[in-house]
Amino acid sequence: MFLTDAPLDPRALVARVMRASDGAYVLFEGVVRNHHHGKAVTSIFYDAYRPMAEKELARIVRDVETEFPETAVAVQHRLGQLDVGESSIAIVAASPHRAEAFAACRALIDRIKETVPIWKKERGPDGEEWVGWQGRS
Amino acid sequence: MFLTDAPLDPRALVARVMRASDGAYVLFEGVVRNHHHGKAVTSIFYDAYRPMAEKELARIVRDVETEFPETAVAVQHRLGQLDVGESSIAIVAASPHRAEAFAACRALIDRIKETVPIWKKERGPDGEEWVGWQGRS
Amino acid sequence: MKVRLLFFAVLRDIAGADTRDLVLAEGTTARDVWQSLRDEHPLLHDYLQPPMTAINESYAAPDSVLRDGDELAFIPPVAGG
Amino acid sequence: MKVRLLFFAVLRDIAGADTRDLVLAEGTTARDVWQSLRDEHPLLHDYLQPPMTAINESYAAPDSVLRDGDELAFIPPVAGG
Repeated sequence: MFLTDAPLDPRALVARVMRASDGAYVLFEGVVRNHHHGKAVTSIFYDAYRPMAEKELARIVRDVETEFPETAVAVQHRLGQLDVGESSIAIVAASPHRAEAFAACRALIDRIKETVPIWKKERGPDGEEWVGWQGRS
Repeated sequence: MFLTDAPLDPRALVARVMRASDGAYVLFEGVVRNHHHGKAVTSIFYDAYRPMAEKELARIVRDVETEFPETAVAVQHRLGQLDVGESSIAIVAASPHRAEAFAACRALIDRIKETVPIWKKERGPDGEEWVGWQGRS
Repeated sequence: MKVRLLFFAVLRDIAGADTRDLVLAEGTTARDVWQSLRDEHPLLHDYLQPPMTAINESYAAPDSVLRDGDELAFIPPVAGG
Repeated sequence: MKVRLLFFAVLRDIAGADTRDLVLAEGTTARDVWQSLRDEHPLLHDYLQPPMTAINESYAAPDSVLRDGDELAFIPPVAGG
């Protein structure tokens, strides 16, 4: 299960992947910030096509672990309503060597943003908006 | 103070740097692993030229924050005797954008490994050895 | 044949529903379903091309022919992370 | 003039001390101090060049001339992180 409605627990994620042979881990957290494209943001609502998002996340994790065979990774994505400062995603990559830990962690977040069916609606003083829909035609 | 004799507290480090405008942070931890160059390792003793190491760390933090002006960073390095699985260094980079958070975190650990006067003596079943001294002449 | 259409994010807001059960002629493609949605909802009028398309929880070409029992979803631009 | 020499890591083990107070002639360089250490300790014999050199907690050229009150340290290959 990669998706959760509860606050993320990055320490548990780290503990899940670390092995005694690992010399480093890299933890990435995406956090709701108070602005986007110059507009104030007070909260974000995350929606997902849950079963498909789970499958896509599993596929991306498998791909990245195949490309970085010494590296173990884990991901959690939170859904629902998140306030500024709350984390929407946590990704851990643990490896004997730091270069691979950085590269695998970066590859995961970049790919997740490309294909996993998760959406966000930003809410602020000016109203609310599904990110990415405006201006597309 | 960048150096400590106590176990690291990465969550406190994250809390210290995160601002409401940050959309991401990257946390790197270096961890004592159970092997190095094919030899078993059971613990590592970290030694430092403390006042100079503090100055070098401050200089590197300043340099990286100048190169990544939107990014805030923090570093803690532990000294003394560490067992396998214990963290020797924690680095956090928080930024509005993930690319800068990854790049700043990576730049910090790479530079710290180059110039900060900290040394490690690896201990294992085959004895102990100052890392980097052998083979240099 | 019967196909279940799922709505997410902006499309759920526009359609005003989570799902819709469609009864379609054999040979209908995902693109055909998108065209009827466009005709129905003025907010979709400018979107000549369907967004990314998923059939049975996997991405699929918009010209895929649908089969009885399929679950079809149009995937608006994703924004996870 | 007086200079304090600090030993760290492998050099502390070899020297068997944390520090040593030196009384040096004017004009003595960090490199000169390294040469006397080499002469003294067979384990350093192969190290013709001094390691990185720090004077008063900053990296300095090994040919820097020392001054009264300086704190000198030779920095073996660092291995922080």
